[in-house]
Amino acid sequence: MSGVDTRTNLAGIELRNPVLTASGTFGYGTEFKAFMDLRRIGGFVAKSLTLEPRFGNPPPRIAEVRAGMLNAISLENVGVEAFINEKLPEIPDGVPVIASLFGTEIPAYAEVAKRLTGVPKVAGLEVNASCPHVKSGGIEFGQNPVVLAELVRTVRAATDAPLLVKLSPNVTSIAEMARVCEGEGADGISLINAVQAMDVDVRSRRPVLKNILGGFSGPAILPLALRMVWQAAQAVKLPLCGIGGITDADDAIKFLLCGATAVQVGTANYTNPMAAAEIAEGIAAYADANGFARTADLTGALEAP
Amino acid sequence: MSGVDTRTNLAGIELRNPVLTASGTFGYGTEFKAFMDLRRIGGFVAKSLTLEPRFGNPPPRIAEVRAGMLNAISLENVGVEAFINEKLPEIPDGVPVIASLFGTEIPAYAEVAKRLTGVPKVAGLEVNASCPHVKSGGIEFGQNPVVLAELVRTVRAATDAPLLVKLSPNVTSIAEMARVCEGEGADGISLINAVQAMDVDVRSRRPVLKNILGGFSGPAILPLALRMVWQAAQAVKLPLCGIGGITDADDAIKFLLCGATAVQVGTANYTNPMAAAEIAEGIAAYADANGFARTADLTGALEAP
Amino acid sequence: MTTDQTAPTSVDPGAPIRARAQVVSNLSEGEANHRIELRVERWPQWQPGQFVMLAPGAESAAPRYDPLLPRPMAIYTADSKGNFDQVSVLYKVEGRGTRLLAAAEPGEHVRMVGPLGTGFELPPEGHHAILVGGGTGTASLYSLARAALERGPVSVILGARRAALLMAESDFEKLGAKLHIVTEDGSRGEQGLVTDVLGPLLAEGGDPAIVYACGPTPMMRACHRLTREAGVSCRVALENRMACGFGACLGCAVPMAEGGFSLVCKQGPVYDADTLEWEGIP
Amino acid sequence: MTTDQTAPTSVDPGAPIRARAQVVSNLSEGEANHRIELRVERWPQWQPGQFVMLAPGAESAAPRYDPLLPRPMAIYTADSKGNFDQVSVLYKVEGRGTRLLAAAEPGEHVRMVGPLGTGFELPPEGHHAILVGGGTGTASLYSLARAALERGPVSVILGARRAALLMAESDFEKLGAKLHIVTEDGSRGEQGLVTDVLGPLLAEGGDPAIVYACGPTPMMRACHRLTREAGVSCRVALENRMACGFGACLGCAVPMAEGGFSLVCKQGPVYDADTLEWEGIP
Ligand SMILES: Cc1cc2nc3c(=O)[nH]c(=O)nc-3n(C[C@H](O)[C@H](O)[C@H](O)COP(=O)(O)OP(=O)(O)OC[C@H]3O[C@@H](n4cnc5c(N)ncnc54)[C@H](O)[C@@H]3O)c2cc1C
Ligand SMILES: Cc1cc2nc3c(=O)[nH]c(=O)nc-3n(C[C@H](O)[C@H](O)[C@H](O)COP(=O)(O)OP(=O)(O)OC[C@H]3O[C@@H](n4cnc5c(N)ncnc54)[C@H](O)[C@@H]3O)c2cc1C
Ligand SMILES: Cc1cc2nc3c(=O)[nH]c(=O)nc-3n(C[C@H](O)[C@H](O)[C@H](O)COP(=O)(O)O)c2cc1C
Ligand SMILES: Cc1cc2nc3c(=O)[nH]c(=O)nc-3n(C[C@H](O)[C@H](O)[C@H](O)COP(=O)(O)O)c2cc1C
Ligand code: FES
Ligand code: FES
Repeated sequence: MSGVDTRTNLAGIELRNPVLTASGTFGYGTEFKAFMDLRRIGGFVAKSLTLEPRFGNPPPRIAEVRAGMLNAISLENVGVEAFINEKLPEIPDGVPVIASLFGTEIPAYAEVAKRLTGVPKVAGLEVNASCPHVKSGGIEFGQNPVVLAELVRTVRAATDAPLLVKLSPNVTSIAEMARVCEGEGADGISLINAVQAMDVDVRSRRPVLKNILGGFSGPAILPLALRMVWQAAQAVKLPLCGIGGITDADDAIKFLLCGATAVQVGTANYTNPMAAAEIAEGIAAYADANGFARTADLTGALEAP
Repeated sequence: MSGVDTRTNLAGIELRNPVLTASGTFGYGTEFKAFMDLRRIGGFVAKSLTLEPRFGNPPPRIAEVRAGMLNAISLENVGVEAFINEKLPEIPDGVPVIASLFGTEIPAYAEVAKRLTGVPKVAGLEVNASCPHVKSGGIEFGQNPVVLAELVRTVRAATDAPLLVKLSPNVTSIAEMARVCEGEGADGISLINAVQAMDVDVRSRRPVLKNILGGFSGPAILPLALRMVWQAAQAVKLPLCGIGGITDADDAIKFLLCGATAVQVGTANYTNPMAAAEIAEGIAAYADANGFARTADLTGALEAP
Repeated sequence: MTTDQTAPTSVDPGAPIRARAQVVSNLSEGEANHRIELRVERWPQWQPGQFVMLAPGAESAAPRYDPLLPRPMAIYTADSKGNFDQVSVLYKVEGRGTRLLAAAEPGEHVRMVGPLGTGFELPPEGHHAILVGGGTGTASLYSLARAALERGPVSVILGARRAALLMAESDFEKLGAKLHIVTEDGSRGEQGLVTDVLGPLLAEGGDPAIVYACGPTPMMRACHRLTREAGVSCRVALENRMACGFGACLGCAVPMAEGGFSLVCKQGPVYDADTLEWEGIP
Repeated sequence: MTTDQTAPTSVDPGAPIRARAQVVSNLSEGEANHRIELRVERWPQWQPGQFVMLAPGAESAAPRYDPLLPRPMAIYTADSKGNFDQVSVLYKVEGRGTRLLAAAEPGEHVRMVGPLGTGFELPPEGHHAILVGGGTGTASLYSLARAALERGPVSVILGARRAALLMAESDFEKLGAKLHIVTEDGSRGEQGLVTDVLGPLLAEGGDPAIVYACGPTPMMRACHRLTREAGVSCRVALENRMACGFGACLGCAVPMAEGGFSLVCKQGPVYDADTLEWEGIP
């Protein structure tokens, strides 16, 4: 295994290996330091930030479903200043941090992007386009190509940091949304965010989440996520970061084969806080066993008709 | 349990109980006669029919994924004439048969609808809108509101039979599609069809399906399906038939509580050929234990803010 | 409740049943030789080559949705024990489903549906039956061998990559058929492929032969080629992926030489090898 | 491979660990009293009231994705056995996860993370500690009772709907605390609710009291109301749904009286009852 080169470049961000952790599932990174050396993973995407600290939804905020979970955490975060001043200093050097950002209005996204640009340790930005857009009546930014275009254009103008756009899966055509990102100057695309879903407790006859609707994540969503990554890979040349249900190295390899340059591990961090590190090591072992000198050579190596 | 009235009326179709089986998962009904009296279920939706018999996709056509399966059977069916002449006579009286129909062009749908109208035992029709529309470059009929409107309008004009439209889940707004169906005179809406998805075998580095993409069904998709049924129930007054991942009575009850008048059991027929009958009995037991005189009173009984 | 719970509307004598089968024993002789014995009430008539759909693991206290689909498994033996039947399956621990099945303990219940499919026709009188089994395909041939031996001479060729993957060797030995063992790495029997034995056997002459093959697709295709060259007829039992096992999902279709598809779970799993479109068999 | 596999970058003495804990025993005395003993290496320092996240069932040969999330469980006992520690959890078979956990056999491994959360502060000198446990909440109080008894008088009130749902009764008895048992149907102890005992006890006077309650939300809320009327302080341990258990998902948040939310898995599960916004606790 010693021979395999696991380095990769995602949208201008140099990674030690292609395994990141997904926004909202890895806290601000500090929560995982007890379990592993963060340098075992390629880097992490922090919980999505707004300009000011925000509270989230009232409980219950999470529920288990078959082979997955629902969450309705919503906007909860410490705010961009506390992130920079209190959280980032806790992160050891050499761990690329991707800051995720969102807002309910486009200018707010741009503000956060500006504030994070040039901050040491922040290797790149990820725009969370799954946030409900107040002006479009609560439709997610990532569900409307015109709104998405304006969002990406505005944030692109506000920063020269490597810029990933994270897409919502709740759309008719993921290819169209990917092309919008490419057209507006994003450096890469992360996909997918959680799938809008719902569950009900038949004993109480109430929704399991106080918010009724929530985001569906975990092993159950992998085939949907993989399809979207594959479709995006057919549609654009931008590097892709594959997300959705990744639980073991084989799962991650599927996304690479379908065209992803890197992957993000989400819900699996809860069931095993060392999951991402183990997945990174598993990918290297697979590459070695299958004659790939670099894990980067797995990207797009699907043998499809 | 003897006191509970399980009858329901779905879009003008009288059902003994609210549990149907889903198109493509119950063959033409005959395959299940060895396992149960078909009168234990509310009725069944037959495999989608075209005018002429059609072959499906080359194998592999199916694959297992976590808590679900993928299929790419495509258009395979015996054709409408063989259905009427060879399959229907095998179905015992008193079992409402809903004929599902599709095509790659709108006029073909109307032809099949006409041919099936007035045929004894055919209690209603279900338009499968998840079929790729040749003219829109392979986009499903149910993914474009304009195309869907034309489809429903044309089939509505061709038949006076109770008409259900079965929606594709691969859309940004299920509410919009539901409103289109209501506006064009459908009698009810069935949702959801299988979710477009994909999986890869990392050993062969090939897609698990020859067709690359397939339809994702089974327990894993329930939270997505339930969300869509709930959203459709908020958007339209039409009766809804809830479909997606229903495996036991509790699952079915969730759909009823979210506003469905009836449900369809799909993939669970494979893991237990008596699943639908057991679910029907379980719903009645639940109604009885929770003080509902009629299972129909469960429809929309969700206690949501 | 207004539903009536009467019996099935029509029951053919050989119609499949759905059963909660109780595990009598579930013994392992290594990864490729797990044998589960199941107690089944009202087991119907069946033929060698038919199969059952077995749930991936015992019904445990907690319902399991993953793995989801039942697994097709050949009926290895099925014997009447008075007021019930004992059905056995010989299986290899291949993936998640069979691994969970291997954990089923005596007394637990496993859901099953069967007997399913169309089995083997026995060899015509006066024919020499040559059975070629590779990997898990071997299990599909055992009950055929038992029945065929009552009618005439039977040769059996069993192959595997290595010794530990050979299935049912000792059971075939006990039957008294002429047994040839081949492994790719030579760790047991001859080193080579089953076709290395089949070729010469077909060339030997003597009684007219009929070949029955079950195993990986490339193996069956190679057997078919040899039989065609020798002018001998060849039956194969396919091991395709299945979801339902009884014709409801159309998932198991394979292409036919004359065009169109055939359902392995209904028209198959046994086919005259000439009728299949081999290029399209996964 | 270019990744280096060094140890965690910083390890506090009380930092949680992730372990494949080996099952030493897993005994049941009925649905509400399953006790699993786990062998753990390098178990950190811990406090009564802290908890672990236990995988829903043993690691079996086949990975399981459903049920998915680990379950939060109070640390019942944790004792050093020389070069390893033995950690025990007392649990009720509630749903799918605990049912699978109950099937874990000695020798198998269960994934766990812990110790997690902020535990109880021991009662101040000279105080009478009153512990009120309802349902599974009882398990969170046992190690507190053990420690508190070394400092002063302890009364324990255990309640449940019916006798079979009472947890840990005999263990509390053995500790020698003053024990009150209440069931809603009167099938064991007094008939009624724990508050029927707590009210009079608070009215008794004597040493200043401090109440520790863990159980269903309505029970804890009622205890809180009684303590406020009596001018006694009250600590509660919440049993909320959790996904991670260590502050990463923000799923376990509860509203605070002063506004905002608090993470039960980090700032909790133990709270001064006055600080919580009870209307919003699920
Ligand atoms: C008619 C028939 C008879 C069979 N008889 C036997 C037998 O007697 N003994 C035996 O050991 N095996 C037999 N097999 C093969 C057996 O079904 C597979 O090895 C088994 O399904 C693998 O399941 P798994 O969970 O261990 O593997 P996994 O790889 O985890 O299975 C994943 C999915 O793939 C499907 N699958 C994978 N491989 C196969 C395959 N080769 N055939 C069918 N489905 C597959 C499974 O059904 C499941 O849906 C038979 C197959 C068929 C079609
Ligand atoms: C800090 C803490 C300590 C606990 N200590 C104990 C203990 O010592 N002994 C004990 O028996 N129980 C304890 N519980 C409750 C225990 O976690 C739940 O009973 C258990 O998760 C139910 O899991 P299940 O799979 O059996 O039920 P299911 O209903 O199948 O669980 C489904 C989902 O709901 C969640 N869930 C359901 N009920 C609860 C609940 N009350 N609390 C948290 N999550 C829940 C599960 O985590 C899972 O995600 C504790 C809970 C917390 C938060
Ligand atoms: C509890 C929770 C909170 C999340 N919060 C965020 C967030 O703040 N920003 C974001 O872009 N994605 C968020 N996500 C989505 C994940 O980053 C990821 O896209 C999704 O969970 C799918 O990946 P998975 O199946 O591996 O979890 C959250 C997911 C979960 C489960
Ligand atoms: C193998 C298979 C074939 C299907 N064929 C059809 C079909 O012909 N027409 C149709 O409308 N839906 C078809 N479906 C979709 C189902 O009717 C149902 O909408 C979907 O499977 C979701 O329900 P489930 O999760 O209960 O299976 C098919 C599903 C499967 C699994
Ligand atoms: S396996 Fe379902 S039709 Fe053959
Ligand atoms: S359980 Fe995840 S933050 Fe508390």
